[in-house]
Amino acid sequence: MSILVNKDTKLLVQGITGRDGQFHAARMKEYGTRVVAGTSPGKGGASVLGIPVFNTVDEAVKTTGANTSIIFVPAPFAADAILEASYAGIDLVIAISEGVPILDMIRITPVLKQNGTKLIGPNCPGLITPDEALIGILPGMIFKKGNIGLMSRSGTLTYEVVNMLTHSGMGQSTVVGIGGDPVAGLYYLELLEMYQNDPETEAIVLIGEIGGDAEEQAAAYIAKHVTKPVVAFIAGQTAPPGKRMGHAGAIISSGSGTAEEKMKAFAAAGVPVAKEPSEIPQLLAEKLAKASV
Amino acid sequence: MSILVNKDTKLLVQGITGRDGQFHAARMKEYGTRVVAGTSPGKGGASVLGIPVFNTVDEAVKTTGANTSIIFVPAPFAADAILEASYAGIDLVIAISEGVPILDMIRITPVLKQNGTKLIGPNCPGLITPDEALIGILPGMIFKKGNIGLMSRSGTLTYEVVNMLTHSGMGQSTVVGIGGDPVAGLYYLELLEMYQNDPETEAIVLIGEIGGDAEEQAAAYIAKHVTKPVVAFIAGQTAPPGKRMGHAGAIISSGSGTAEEKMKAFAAAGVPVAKEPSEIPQLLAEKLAKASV
Amino acid sequence: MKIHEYQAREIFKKYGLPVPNHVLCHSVAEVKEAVKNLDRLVVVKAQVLVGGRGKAGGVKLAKTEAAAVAAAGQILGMDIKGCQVEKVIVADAVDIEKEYYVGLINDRNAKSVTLMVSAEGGVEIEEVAQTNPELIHRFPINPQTGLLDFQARDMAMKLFDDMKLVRQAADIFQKLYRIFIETDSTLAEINPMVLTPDKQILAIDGKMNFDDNALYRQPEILAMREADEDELKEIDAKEKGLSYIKLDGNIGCMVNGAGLAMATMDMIKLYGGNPANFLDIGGSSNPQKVVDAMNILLSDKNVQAVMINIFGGITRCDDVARGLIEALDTIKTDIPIVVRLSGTNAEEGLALLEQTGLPTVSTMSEAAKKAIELSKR
Amino acid sequence: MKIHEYQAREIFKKYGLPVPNHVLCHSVAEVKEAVKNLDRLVVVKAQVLVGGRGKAGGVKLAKTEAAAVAAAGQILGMDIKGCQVEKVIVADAVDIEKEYYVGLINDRNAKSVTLMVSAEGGVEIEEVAQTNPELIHRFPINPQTGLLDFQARDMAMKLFDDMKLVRQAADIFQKLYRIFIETDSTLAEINPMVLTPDKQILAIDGKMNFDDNALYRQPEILAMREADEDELKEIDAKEKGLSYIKLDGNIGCMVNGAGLAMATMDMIKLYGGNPANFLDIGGSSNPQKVVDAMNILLSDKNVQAVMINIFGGITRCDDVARGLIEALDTIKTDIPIVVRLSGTNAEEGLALLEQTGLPTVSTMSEAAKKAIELSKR
Repeated sequence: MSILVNKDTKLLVQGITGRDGQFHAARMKEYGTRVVAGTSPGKGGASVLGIPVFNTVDEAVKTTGANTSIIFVPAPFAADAILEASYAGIDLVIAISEGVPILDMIRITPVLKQNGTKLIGPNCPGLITPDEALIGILPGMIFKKGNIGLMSRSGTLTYEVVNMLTHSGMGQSTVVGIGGDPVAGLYYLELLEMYQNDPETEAIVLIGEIGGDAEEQAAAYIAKHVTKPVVAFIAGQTAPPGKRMGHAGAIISSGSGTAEEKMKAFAAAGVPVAKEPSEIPQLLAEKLAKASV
Repeated sequence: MSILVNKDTKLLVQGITGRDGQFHAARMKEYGTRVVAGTSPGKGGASVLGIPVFNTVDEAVKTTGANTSIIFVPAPFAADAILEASYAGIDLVIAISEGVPILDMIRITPVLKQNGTKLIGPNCPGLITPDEALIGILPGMIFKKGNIGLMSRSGTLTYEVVNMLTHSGMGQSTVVGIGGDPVAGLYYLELLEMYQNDPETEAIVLIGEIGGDAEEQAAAYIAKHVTKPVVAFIAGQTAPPGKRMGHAGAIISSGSGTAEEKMKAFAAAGVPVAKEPSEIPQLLAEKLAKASV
Repeated sequence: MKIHEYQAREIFKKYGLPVPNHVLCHSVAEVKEAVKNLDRLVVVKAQVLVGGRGKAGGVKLAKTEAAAVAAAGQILGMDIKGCQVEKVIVADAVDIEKEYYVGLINDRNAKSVTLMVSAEGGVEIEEVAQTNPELIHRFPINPQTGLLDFQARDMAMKLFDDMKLVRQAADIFQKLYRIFIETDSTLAEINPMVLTPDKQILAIDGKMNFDDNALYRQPEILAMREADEDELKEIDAKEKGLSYIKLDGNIGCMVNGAGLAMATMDMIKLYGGNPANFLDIGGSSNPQKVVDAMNILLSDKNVQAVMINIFGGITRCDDVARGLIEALDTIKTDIPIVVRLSGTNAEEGLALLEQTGLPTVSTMSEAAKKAIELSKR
Repeated sequence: MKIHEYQAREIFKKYGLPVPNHVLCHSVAEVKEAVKNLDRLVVVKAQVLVGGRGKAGGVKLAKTEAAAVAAAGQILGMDIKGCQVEKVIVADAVDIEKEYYVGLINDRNAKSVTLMVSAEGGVEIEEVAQTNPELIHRFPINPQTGLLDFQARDMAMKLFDDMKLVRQAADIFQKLYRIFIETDSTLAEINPMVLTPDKQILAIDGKMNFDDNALYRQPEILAMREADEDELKEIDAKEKGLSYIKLDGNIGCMVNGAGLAMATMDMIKLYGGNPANFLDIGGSSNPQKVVDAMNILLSDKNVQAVMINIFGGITRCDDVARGLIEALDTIKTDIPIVVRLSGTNAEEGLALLEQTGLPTVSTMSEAAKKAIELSKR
C-alpha cells in the first residue's frame, strides 16, 4: 500500500531537459522510480537518459500512460505546466518549482478541482515511498521502508527527522514534503485521511511551521478522525512575530499562527509535540507502545 | 407532467419593481402562476401586488422556497442577475432581458453548468405549461392545455403558430421560447430530450430560424433519439445572405446556416417542414394519424 | 459593428501584435506625401467595409512614388460592391514565405470563444472550410481560464515546427484573445498571418466585428464607427426601437417580432411577390413607432405596396389598431396598404380599422396575396 | 514587498477609488509650500513602513499654515519603531460620520482572495478579530468569476442600508479587487474607509503588500520599492541566493533549508542561547555562497559565536565541507565557529574539516550547546 505513489507509479518529468530536471530525473531513475517520459516543447522525439521526450504532456500521456508528473520548469511557467498536466489527465502533480506567484496558484486551484487532479507543492521537495518510488529531490539513501507516515512543510528539516527515524530503526511508509508556500496543493488534512486509511502506516509524524493555521486544523482533525498515533514538531518557536502580513494576515488565520498556539492545539488533541527533532523517535516509540497495549 | 414548469413551480421575479417586471408579474399571477417573491436591491421588505420583495435572491429563496426565477433587469445587469439566481440555488432561470452582450453569456455558461442551473434565454419570451404556469411575457389567452410540445427561437411567430394550433383544437403540453441570441441556455437538443421523455407530450413542433446550425443538429438528434412525431418550420428563407459574421461565421457553423440547408436536414430526418405556418396543424394531424396506426 | 482594416491594425498595434507600418490617406495628395522618396515596396489598399476588394482591384503593389500615386488614383473613388472607396492605406509590403489563417469567433455550439487556425491562409479560407474542413484547427477557449500558454502553444504547433516560431505564434494568439475579450468582439481575424523569409511572423490584414449589445461599455470602439448609408438607416431605425434591413423587392413589410417578420417575407415570396425589407417594430402599440416605421419603409422608392402584419399578444389588437389609425392620419401616401391583425382582440381591432378604408384581413396568407395583388395595380 | 501609504493612495487614485487629495513632502520647507494660504483642515501623516504611527505621534491635524508646519517639524525625523520619518503627506482632512474596514488578502485556507469588511473600522481591527470575530464579514472570491456585482453588493449591505451607499461601497470593493489582481498584491487594505456626513464614502488610509515572487511581472510596483536598512540587507541576501532575517541575539546561524534554520534557532533558545539571525543558504555547496553568508552574518556586531548547521541530502557533506574550507580560507574573523555536518557522507565531511581546527559535531543539539558555550567565553 503506502499512499499516493508506489512501484506502479508511471512518472513524467516536465522540464526534463533543464539542469534540475535532468539531474533529478537521473536520481529518481537510479532509485528505481519508473520514469516513463519527459517533456520539453521543441525537443519532442529526443531522449534523455533513455527516457523519451515529448513536446506536450498530452502526447506523453497518450504514448506512455504516465499518471504522475513532476514539474521542474521555472516559476513563471509552473502554473501553466501544472494545468497542462491536469488537462492531459495526470492524476497527481508534484511541483518542485520555487517562487511561483500566489495568484497563479489561486487561479489554478479550481481548475485542478474540476479536473480531479491532486497537487503537491509548489516549492516542495516531493515525496517518497521507500524502495518503490522517489518523486522529488529528496535524498533517497536516508529513507528506509517501514510503517511511519511523515508529512512536512520543510525540506532539510524533514531529512533531519527521517534520518533520525531511520537510525532508530523506524522505517517509513510514505514521506510527503507538502511545501512551504501559502497556497499549495495537498495539505495535512488530506494526507492525514490517506495515512489513516493506509494499512501500511502505523503512526504518523507531522512537521509544522509557524504561519497560517494549518497545524491547528490538523490537530482538530486528528482529535476527531485519526486513531493512529501521531507525533508533531513545530519549527519557528523563536521566529520574530513582526514577519507577517499586516492586520489581515492575523485576522484571516483567526489566530496569529504562532508556534505556541499550534503546540497548544496539538496538546489539546492529545498529540505530543517534540521539543527538538531528536525527541521524535522516542515519542513515537512511546505512543506505539501505548497503542499496542 | 409537462416539462420544466408546472403548477408546483414557485416563481421569483428579479427586477419586480421595474416597469416590465411589475407588469408581467401581474400577468403571470393573474394566469395562476405561483409568484412567490420578487427582488429589487434596496426595496427589501416592500410588497408588489401582494408579492413580498427582497434585497437579494438568496433571502428570497431562503424565505419563500422559490425554485424558478424570471429576469427582467436591464441587459447590462442581466448576466449578474442570472448568476445571483444560480448561486442562490434556483433550478431554472428564464432571462427575458434583450441585448445581453454575448461575452457575458459565454462567461456565465460554465458557472451555470457547475452550479447545475438550467437557463432559458436571454432575449426570449419565456415558457408556459397551459393552465399551470405562465413564466414569461407570452399572451396566456391563446394557449390551451393539450399534448403538443412546441419550442421556438421566435416570439410573435410562436404565438401565430400556437394560435393556429389552439384554433385547430390542438392543445399544448409546454411551449418554450428559447430566444434568438447566439449564445443561449436550453436549446433544441435538451428540450427534445425532455419532450421525448414527457408522457404528456404526444407530438413536437420545432420553429427554427436561419443562422447557426442548431436546426441541423436537432434534425440529426431527432433521427437518432426521438420517436414522437415532429413537425418543423424555418423562418428566413428569403433573408439576405450578406447578414452574417465574416469568414469565421460561415466556418464555425460548418454550413452557412441557410434555411435551405436546415430544411434539407429535416427532410433527411423524416421531419416534414411546413411551407407556411398555417400548414403546421395539418402536418401534425397527418403525422399523429400515422403514428397511431 | 464593423470597422475598417486600418482601424483593426491600430487596435492590433496597441496590443503589441506585429503589424507592418501603414499610413491612412483620404486623397491622392495625401498618398503622394506618404510615399515621398519611396525606397521600398508598398501596398495600396482600399478601406471599405465589404469583402472581395482584392478581386475588385482595390489592392495594388507599388515600388515607386509614381506607381503608388497612380494606384491610389485608381483605387480612390472606386466602387466595390456598392461601397465607394474614400480612404486607402499605404502599407509596407513584406516578402511572404507562407500564409496562415487565424480567427477568433463566438461559437454558438461550444458557447465559447473559439480559436481557429489554418496553414491554408489567404482569402480562400471559406472554400477550405467547405472542401477540407480538417485543415482548419479549432479550439474552444474556456472563459474561466482564458487561452492558457500550453494551449496556445499546442495550436501554434499545428502551424509551425520551429519552436521559436511556435512561441511567436502562440503569443499572437494570446494577444488576439485579449483583444477579443477586452473589446467585446464577435470576430477577430488575422488573414493572412504571414511568415517572412527571415522567419518573422506578421499580421498582414485584420478584420474585426463587435457585439452591438456591448457597445455601451466600449466607448473607444463605438468612436470608430463609420457606417455607410444603408447602415446609417439601420442604426437610425435601431435608435427608434425598430429593426430594419433594406432588401431589393417592392413590397414593404411592417411586422411585430423578428421571426414573424422573416416568416412574412417568406410568405410574400411563396406567393410570388418580393419583399422590400425586413422591419420589426417590436412589441408596442405606440403610434409614433408606427409613423417612424412607415417613414423609413416609404423612403425606399421601390416600394409599391405595404403589408402590415401584427399578431396581438400581450399588446391587444384594438390598441394596435388605434395606434395605426393615429399614425396613418399623419402619413400621406398613395402606396396601397393592407393590414392584417390577429391574436388578442383581433376582431375589435379590425372593426376599428374599417373607418380607414384600408383593406384588412385576418391571416398572413391573405395579407400576402392581397399585398402582391395591390403591388401590381 | 511593502509600500508607503502615499504610494497606495496613488494606486487607489489610478483605479478610480475615492481618495482625498494629498501632497508628499520631504522637508518642512515643502510642507510650508504645500499649506500656503491654508483654508481647510489638513492631516500631516508620517510615511513609514511600520504600523502604529498614530500612537507614536506620527499623525497630526492642522487648521492653519503655522500649525501644519509645526506638526511637520515634529514628525519629520521622528523615530517610529526604529524607522526614521523622512517623508510626510499633507492630506485633506474629512469629517467622519463612521469608520469601516475593508481588506483583501490571499487566504491560505480558502485558497482564494478573501474580501473582509467590518463596520468596526479604524486601527483596532486586529483586536476586533480577536474579541468579536463575528463583526468581520469574510467572502472568499472565486478566481474564475472574480467579485461579481451581486456578491459585492451583498457584502456592502453588511455595512450600509442606504442603497446609494451600498452601490458606492460595492464599486469600491470591486475596484480594490481589480487592483489586488492586477498588481499581484498579498494585502490591500482600506482602513479606515469612512462615511462623511454628506454621505460620501472615502478611502482615508491605504495599505498594500505585494507578492515578492510576482515582482518580475510588476515593473511598476517594483519601481516603488523603498526599503529600509534591514530590508536592504534582506534584499541583498536574496540576490545572492540567501534568505536572511536579522534578530536580536548573539549566536549567528548558517543553515541549509528554512525549516531546519528555524529549528536551529529554536534549539539555541532551548539550550539557553539567543539566535542573532535566520539565515538559509539553500541547497548548494558553492563556496561563494558560504562566504557571502558569513559576511552578512558577521556584519551584525552582536554576533559572538557562529553555528553552521548542514544536513547533507542530495548535496553531499564532503562537498559541503570542501566549500566551507575554501570559504573559511578567505574569511578572517576571531568569532568562534562550530560546524555540524550530518546526512549523506557526513563522516567524510567531518574528517575533511579537521584540518581547519574548527570544532565539529554531528548533531544539532551538540552544535547548539557548543555554540552557546563558545559565545560565553
